[in-house]
Amino acid sequence: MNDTILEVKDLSFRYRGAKRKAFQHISFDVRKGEFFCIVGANGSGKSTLCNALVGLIPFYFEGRMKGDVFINGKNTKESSIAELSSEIGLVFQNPFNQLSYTAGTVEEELAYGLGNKGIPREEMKKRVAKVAKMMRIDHIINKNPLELSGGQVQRVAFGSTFIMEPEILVLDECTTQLDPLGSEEIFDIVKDLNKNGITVIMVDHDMERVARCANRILVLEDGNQVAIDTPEKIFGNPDMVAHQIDVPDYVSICQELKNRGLFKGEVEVEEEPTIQAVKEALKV
Amino acid sequence: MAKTSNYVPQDSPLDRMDPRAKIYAIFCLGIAAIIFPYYQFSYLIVIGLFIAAGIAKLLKKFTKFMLAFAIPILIMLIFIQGFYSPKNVTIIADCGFAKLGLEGVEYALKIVGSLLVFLGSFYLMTTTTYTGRLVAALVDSGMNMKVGYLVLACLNVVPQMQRRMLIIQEAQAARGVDTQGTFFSRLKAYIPLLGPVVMSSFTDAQERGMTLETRGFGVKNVKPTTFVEAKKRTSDRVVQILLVVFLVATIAATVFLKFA
Amino acid sequence: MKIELKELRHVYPTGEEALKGISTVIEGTEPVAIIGQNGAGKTTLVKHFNGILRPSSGDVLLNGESIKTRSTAQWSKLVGYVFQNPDDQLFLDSVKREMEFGPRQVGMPEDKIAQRLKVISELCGLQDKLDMHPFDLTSTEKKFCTVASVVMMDPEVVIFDEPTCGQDVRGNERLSKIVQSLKDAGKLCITISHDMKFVVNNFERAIVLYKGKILLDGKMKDVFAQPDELSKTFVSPPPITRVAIGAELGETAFTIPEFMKAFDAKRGAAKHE
Amino acid sequence: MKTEKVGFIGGIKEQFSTKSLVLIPIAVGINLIGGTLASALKLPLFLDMIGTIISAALAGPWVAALVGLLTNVFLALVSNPVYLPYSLVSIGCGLVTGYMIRGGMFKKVWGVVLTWLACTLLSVAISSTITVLVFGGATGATGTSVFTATLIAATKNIVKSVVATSMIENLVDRGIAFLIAYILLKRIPKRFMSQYSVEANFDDAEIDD
Repeated sequence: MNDTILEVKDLSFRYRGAKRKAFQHISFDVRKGEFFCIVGANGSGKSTLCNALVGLIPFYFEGRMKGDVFINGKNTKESSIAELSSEIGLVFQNPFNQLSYTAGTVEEELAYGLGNKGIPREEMKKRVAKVAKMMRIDHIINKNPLELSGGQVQRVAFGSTFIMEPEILVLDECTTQLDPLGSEEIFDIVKDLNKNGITVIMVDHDMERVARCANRILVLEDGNQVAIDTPEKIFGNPDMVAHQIDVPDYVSICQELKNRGLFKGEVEVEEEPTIQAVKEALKV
Repeated sequence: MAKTSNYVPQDSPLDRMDPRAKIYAIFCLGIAAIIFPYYQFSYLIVIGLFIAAGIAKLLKKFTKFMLAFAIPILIMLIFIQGFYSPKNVTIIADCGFAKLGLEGVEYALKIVGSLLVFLGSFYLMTTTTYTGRLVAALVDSGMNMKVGYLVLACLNVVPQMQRRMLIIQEAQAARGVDTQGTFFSRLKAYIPLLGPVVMSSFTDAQERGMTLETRGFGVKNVKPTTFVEAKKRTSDRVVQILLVVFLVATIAATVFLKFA
Repeated sequence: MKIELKELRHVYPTGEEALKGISTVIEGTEPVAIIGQNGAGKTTLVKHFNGILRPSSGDVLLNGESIKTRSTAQWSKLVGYVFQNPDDQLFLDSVKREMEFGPRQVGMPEDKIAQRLKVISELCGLQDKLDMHPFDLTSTEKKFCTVASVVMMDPEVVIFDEPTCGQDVRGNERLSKIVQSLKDAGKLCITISHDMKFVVNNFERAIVLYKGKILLDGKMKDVFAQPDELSKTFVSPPPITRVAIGAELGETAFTIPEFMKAFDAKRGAAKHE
Repeated sequence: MKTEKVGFIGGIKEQFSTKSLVLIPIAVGINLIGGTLASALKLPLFLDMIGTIISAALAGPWVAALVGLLTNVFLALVSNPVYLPYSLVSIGCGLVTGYMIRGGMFKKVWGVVLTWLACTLLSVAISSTITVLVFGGATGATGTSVFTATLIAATKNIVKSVVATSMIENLVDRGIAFLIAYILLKRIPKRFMSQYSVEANFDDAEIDD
């Protein structure tokens, strides 16, 4: 569990023409199978960092990059986005911008990336069937992706990314545009994938969710790395509010209980333990 | 919602035919119609197209399309060329304001005939061919995936943008943009309505580029494969050969008629 | 301001009946949140408040006048609508122009525009960004640019469609401030939202829709005291409320002080036993 | 990432990066939406080359030419095959606009006017040739064709009438299209432009601390 799969070393980036850097001096590593979250206010550089992890920086966006990203010990600079796609995959916010716009059906959409890589049709069909089942879209496999709901399209986008068989998934606010039900469906899938050993790096605004899922959290503010630690440590630290981090209600409740001497140990970050803690406190 | 193509899925021999054979048909039949000196010939081909439409179970749709195109243009051209063509020598009717000439009418019929062959066969191809399959066939024949992307993406992006346009119309109406009124007030509404489409398209373009890159778009030195199958059957090859033979025969007949 | 809904029905051209007879009155300045699952008819409903959609039957009366009498552009003076996606609205090259556009469309005098520009840009946190291109703003600022451009028109009603979508902490705080100050200025705020945390803390009345009909309608506290009814339309109370229910505090708590008050009360009662 | 001097063909190839390529369907979309919008607003105009002009400014003449071609192919596929021969007009306009913008014409208003006139003349020349040679003077019973027919009845000259009709039609329509495209282009955010511009006029200095 402790082998590093991704390593970021003193990474900085400035877009061409931009006055200030999108982020600077970022260093962290992610372990194999970890659920790693990145949080921070809008404009703090989270999305740009995600782009740098998957190789879109420096290969797609124009600008200046300093520092390195290693995936399985290989420097991304010496690779290409297409090669990286079978090691690290990205899913971002707008589902409809993650379609290739070349497919008349969901299965063609899923297969598109494989086609570009010249994977034989037999293999393609096998992988499409497998991924469709995993993403729970096997019932809409013959539908036109453009006629699906946002939640369904996002699952198709997940499938198209995952079909390249990456070991790491980078999720950049991938449920922001979905309704609660659609988001839940996506997160069920993400949790399953993570259980099966896929490393997940996630950016999200819902701190309850981040607290629940994350093994570790990286906090960004104005492009700077502020902290990197477990959810309990991050949210249990009162200074975090100053870094524009929303604290989950569970944590606030625990802290109030702590103030009254009714709760000991680290803060809780999930619903059930919090309820238990409150019940315990009622008895004291 | 806007339609993205004319394609009507049907179980018919024309639907099963390889798209490349249909492209051969458009060119062979079209060129034959143009070069053969007698206009009647092109109408024979048109009759052939009607039979093909019947086989494809699209006769009603095809007839409607052909008549909607043929009648107005025939009237216009007979008027323009029949009355005013400089080639007119033989007068077949005198309508008072102008004289109707045989050469002009024949020229009009010839143009309309050739156009009908081209348009009719093109229309039949688009109504019987799934665009994804057409592109797959062309990629199989060595066409660049990027070209395939462009054709398919245009067909898919446009309806998406049209839907977007409707939302923008609502959003701008809620800001007081009126789409009624005088010519100038309507023209003034044009930019608030088109502007958001254009501006947000750039963000979309950037993100879609990201998507393509992470899907291995434009990888070099790899022969791409397609999910949709594109294999020529023996019957498709036979059809192609027959079409070429037909064109060669027409050329031969034309040469013979000219010099004999 | 008074919005009356009279047996409002809406059937889309596809034949889908999105609203199946909605009758209620929204009056005064009490902020109203419209909640419910996707497809419950929330957006369809609020799009009737400024005439983007027209009733298939029934009617909507704005201050007694039927919605059918004017076009959306004409209603825009009275009812502002902030769309969910800023990109559907923005097209000018500076925040300032964007903010001046709406008021000019409805013929607001220039001195009033200038005066409002100052106040509203401050309220929306854009006072230092007036010359920036809206597309160079962060997503939070961009959203506030659309809010500002609608509020600038000084409408009596402001409708927010999923205002917290993609927002960060500061954004949410600012939204609360805007809702509060609109209320203080005698305006009526209506929102559609999935974000229950935001809804319970800033809105006083909730209308819960379920399959095109009103499921619950009333004070926020009363509505969230019925979690079983709410779950029908897949609305789950905010975490703090869920913990209060889970720990059987016997109160519908929306904030930490409320929660602790209920906690102390319960604990006190337990001690007395 | 540095652009080196390359030959003519290489220069054309360079215009077709993934970034430009994804712009093409969107520019085609803008062309078509511009047209639909004009008819929705009941404006007696086509306004169907705004996307071509914008793509010419962003990604160069050959991308714009392709946008023009694909716009007509799209129309031919979904609406009426008559549009196909006229793709030559769209290609020509894309190239002329693109090269004139490359020559710095969009920096001044008179340059825009010049580009508009050049584009109009080219459109008239190509489209009249197609109308006369391919279609014999009319493409159907559209308003334009009826107008042409009326002119022919008056002047008894097919070519002159077709050219005159095309001239009137194109002059006004392209004029408004150029005006709108120019206004929109000026509003495109820098952040976006900086990702496209081939020229190195953006501050590209090394990151320093």
